[in-house]
Amino acid sequence: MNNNLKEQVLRSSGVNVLKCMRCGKCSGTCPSYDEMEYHPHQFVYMVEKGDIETLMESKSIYKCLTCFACVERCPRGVEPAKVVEAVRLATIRKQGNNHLIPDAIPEMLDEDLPQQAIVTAFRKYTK
Amino acid sequence: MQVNDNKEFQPLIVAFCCNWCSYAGADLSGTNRLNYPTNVKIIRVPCSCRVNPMFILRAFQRGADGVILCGCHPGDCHYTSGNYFTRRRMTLLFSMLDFLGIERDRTRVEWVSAAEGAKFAATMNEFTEAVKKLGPNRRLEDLRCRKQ
Amino acid sequence: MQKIGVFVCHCGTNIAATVDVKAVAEALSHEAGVVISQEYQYMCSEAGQNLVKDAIKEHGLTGVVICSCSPRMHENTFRKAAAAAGLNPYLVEIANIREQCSWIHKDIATATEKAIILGKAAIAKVHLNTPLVAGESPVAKRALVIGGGIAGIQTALDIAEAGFEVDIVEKEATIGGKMAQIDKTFPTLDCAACILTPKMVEASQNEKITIHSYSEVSAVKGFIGNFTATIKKKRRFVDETKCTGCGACTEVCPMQKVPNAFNLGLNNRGAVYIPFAQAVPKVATIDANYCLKLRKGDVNEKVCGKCAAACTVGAINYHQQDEYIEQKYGAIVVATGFNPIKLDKYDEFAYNQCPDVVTSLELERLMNAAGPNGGTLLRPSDKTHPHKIVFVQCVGSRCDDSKGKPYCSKICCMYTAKHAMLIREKYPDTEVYVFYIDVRTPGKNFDEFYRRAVEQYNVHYIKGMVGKVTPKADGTIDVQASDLLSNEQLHIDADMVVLATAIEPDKTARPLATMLTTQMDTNDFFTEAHAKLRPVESATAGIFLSGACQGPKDIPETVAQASAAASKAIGLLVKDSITCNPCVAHSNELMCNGCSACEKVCPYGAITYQDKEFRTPYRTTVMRRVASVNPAVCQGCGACTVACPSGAMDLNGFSNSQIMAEVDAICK
Amino acid sequence: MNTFTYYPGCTLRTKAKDLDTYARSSAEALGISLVEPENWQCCGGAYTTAKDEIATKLSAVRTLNSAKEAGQPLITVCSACHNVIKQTNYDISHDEDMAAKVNNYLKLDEAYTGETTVYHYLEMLRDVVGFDNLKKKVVNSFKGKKIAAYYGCLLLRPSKALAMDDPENPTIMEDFIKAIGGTPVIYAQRNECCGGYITMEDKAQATKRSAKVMNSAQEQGADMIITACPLCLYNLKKNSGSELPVYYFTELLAEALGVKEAGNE
Repeated sequence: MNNNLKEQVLRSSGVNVLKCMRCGKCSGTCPSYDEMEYHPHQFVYMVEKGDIETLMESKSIYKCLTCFACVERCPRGVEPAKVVEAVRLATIRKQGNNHLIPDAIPEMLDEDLPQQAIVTAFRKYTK
Repeated sequence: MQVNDNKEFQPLIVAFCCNWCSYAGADLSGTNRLNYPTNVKIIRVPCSCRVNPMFILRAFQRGADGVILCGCHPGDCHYTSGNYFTRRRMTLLFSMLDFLGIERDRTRVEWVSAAEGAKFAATMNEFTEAVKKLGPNRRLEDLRCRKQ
Repeated sequence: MQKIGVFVCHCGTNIAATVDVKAVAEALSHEAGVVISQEYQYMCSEAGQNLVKDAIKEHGLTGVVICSCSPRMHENTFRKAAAAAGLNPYLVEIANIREQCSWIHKDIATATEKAIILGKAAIAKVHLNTPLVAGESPVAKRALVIGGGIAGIQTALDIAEAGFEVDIVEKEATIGGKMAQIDKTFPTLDCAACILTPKMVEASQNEKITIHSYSEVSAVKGFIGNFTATIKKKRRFVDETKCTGCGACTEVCPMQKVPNAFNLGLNNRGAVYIPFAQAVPKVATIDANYCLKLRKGDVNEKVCGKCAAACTVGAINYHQQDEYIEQKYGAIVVATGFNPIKLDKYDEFAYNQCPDVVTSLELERLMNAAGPNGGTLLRPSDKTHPHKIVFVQCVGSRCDDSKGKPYCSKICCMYTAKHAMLIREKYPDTEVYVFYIDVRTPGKNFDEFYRRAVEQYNVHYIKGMVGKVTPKADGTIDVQASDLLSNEQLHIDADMVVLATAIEPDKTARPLATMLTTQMDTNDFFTEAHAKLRPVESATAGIFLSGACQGPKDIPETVAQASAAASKAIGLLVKDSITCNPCVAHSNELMCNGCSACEKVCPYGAITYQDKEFRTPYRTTVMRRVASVNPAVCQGCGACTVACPSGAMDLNGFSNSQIMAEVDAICK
Repeated sequence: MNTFTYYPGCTLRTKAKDLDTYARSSAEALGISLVEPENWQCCGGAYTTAKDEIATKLSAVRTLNSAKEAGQPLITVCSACHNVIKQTNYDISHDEDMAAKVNNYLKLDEAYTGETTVYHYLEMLRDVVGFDNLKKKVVNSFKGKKIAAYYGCLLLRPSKALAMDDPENPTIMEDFIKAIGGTPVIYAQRNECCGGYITMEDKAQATKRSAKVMNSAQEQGADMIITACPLCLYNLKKNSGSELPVYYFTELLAEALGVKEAGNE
């Protein structure tokens, strides 16, 4: 349990994880569920427990689509996507932890790929 | 009320409490043994809206240093709407007291329910402290009424 | 000359440990008018009370001050003791030196000083006390029950049983409410209609009960024992007294495309209809929004009129108007019930997109023998048997957002177990899944019932919530949900989805609460006078609460509360009169200038004005408009006393001079 | 004539020129004047929800402020731009701390605290032009066409900030389809994510998501899908494996108004 990290995630996300009633609707509605090792409801619960490092090391933080389905449908107003974002930021803010490097971009390009995809990916995966 | 060089100033505080919520709240703080200063003396009224602004002026005239008025929370009045009258009347009275130069902190309206014994005690502690800081009420006291 | 007796209580050590009671008695004995000042161990004991009684007789006391516990505790005890000794009970005052002195202070010197001041204030007040006599007001021997569901029916039957007249006002065309729509009841699986309809018949046949169906309460005035209610009988275009309920009109009506409200729109009915076979009263009603003739606006035009032609008793009356009835009541019972919430904001469950996604109440109709499918469970879309059914719990309940309700709807866990069980029983080839957050089964035989669904009927209970429902082209429904225990996301190809929809108070409850000056919580449930000790009374005297209008309830709880409300109402109705609080406002006619300020702030409408003749100098008279307070209506809040600009209005027991005397005593 | 500050965003200048040109020609036909601010910056593509991220919100605030200075409402077309700008505007008017930090950094002549009204092009059609008026101006009706509206995630959520329509039961695009004569197709996946930027990280996931959306629409009998988002269009076309045609809603609008050719000139 890392209290500093927990505090940072809570502050950065602005989420009150204690409002969660453990219904699992966030994970029930998540379109990226199968790609994630830890699921939205686990993010909320593990942050409550202070188990942040496990989440930071998981690839799950790059799988969230930030589609806000969980935020919109949570019956308790918990906003799990914001927790995922805060954990991802805690990871990529560390030096050398950028998940997407510019040199890798040319390989990914195809003629129709909109710029929007690239700038969004940079914002999500890189600091 | 004593103003004494070697003794701390002890304000005299009159608290009007409505019978249904705040007086019961005060009883509850007693039942729970929650301390507040002896400076506070409570007068029971059926509803906070029974308190005529005249009573508050009278208290100041007779040497009270602070007056607090407690009633049911808005919407919970036993008589449906009494505390709304209180809220409006006291807003007017307090602006008049402002005009007379009575510090705003000497008067207060607080909503305390029958279940809020802790809030009652906390409010009285806080209010007494606030009045203590202001010192004795000299502006409205009628010295002819003072007990020698 | 006043003769005042002061009695200081030790309350064992409760007071005596922190307050020097002897010093208090001694100090107070020097106050003006005090002829006797004593202290005693337990004033509330028989011996203590005798001390007071004896002193009253011996010294001819004109006032009594007891320095003891809170007046909320023993004021009545000492008032009774005084009355027994021949002293008017309202000449007794209590100084609260326990809750508001000894219990909250530690220092004996300052606590004693404060106790003396409180005693002095009480003495100053009692000097100005006047003898008061509690008035009496008569009780109208008739009860009004608002709402004709099982709660209202049970309350009415109980009150009628005790011999009092009862009127049921029901806004729908029939009584019966939600229970009439339900198929079976948990945990016994009785048929709801089999136990409800005899009660409906009983209510209609009881000569003490009058049923106003298709009616609303439009105004209520008055107070406990003496309410006057106006009942609006909405026009149903059928003469209730003539209609025999034969149903000939419903058969000839050419407008058969009206969504059947009783079946929740799952099938259609005619514009003229009888809600269901056992309706009470069994009288037809014409829906003016759909009737070809009434929709035209001018009923004299030669349009349709087939129902009138078919009616052999001439009961159809296109010219009928709303009727208003005014009636006096001694007691009012609110039984306005509940409704499932609207699901527009939960379309992740595809309720608006897919006819095979239904609410639990709709499922009741689908399974009901009198329902749209005659009791065979068929999918609304293609009338085929569903083979895989998913139940979703807590839809709109336990929500902390703007869409749903913050409370648990209480009945859903149990009725879902019932549905699951009935389906597995009748159609063993059907797979049933229940997604739950918690299964809540506090109630007699409730958990056993739920366990039976799991163990005996093999219903699949999955801990988790459904997140998305997607209807597919092949007619199945993809249910995407989380299974929290196996930590996976499931996809179930269901044929039907049933949503356990949150329940909320009926929309008519809030305007009714305003009319009755009763309190409601933020969810529009009526607030009881005391959550534990007065659960069926509202805080407004004479208004009682029955059933789900006070909070979510199942049928047995509703019936229990309905009978409890009835017994409270009966307790009131058996009295010929009720004692009024004498601490009411009164106006000094000589000072009143008739300005109406007091009337405007009175929450009870207790103040009226009358023109009175007053004598003036030189033997002339003058007519003046003056206020007068109805002591039976006044509740004694005192709002008027402050509003009165001329100081004419004052309050018995808490008069201006009394309170001022207390202020002076404290500030001395 | 109604004048709006028009924010095209990066993609409308490059890969999504259609979305832009048809929006402009249609606006002209509807009597709406769109003024592009000088020196606009890319919105960043995604809104960072973190409270301690200020720098990533600045470009959106600059855009909002330029509209405020011009005294005009701001109009966006791209769903992503709309989402970022609308969320920024919501947070800056509801989160004092964030507003203070942003303004301390930007040092504008007058602090920006959420004064600008932000419309999505669809909202402009609904609230300014009115779908009834739009209907009257249609020259090439889409009568008989079954059109599925794809909202995706960006236009509707979080509804508290976006406030465009009911997040679970939206009608704005369906009403648009009706206005141009088409028949809207309601399907459950219309407000689910297409995979978005995950195409950069995990092509398979983007394929899975977009295929699900396309199948859902196709199963309900859609002839075509319309969207407001270049990235949705890309995912649905390139990644889904479905043949169902996908268009920008502005293209249909321009065609309905008979100004499609003008836009292509």
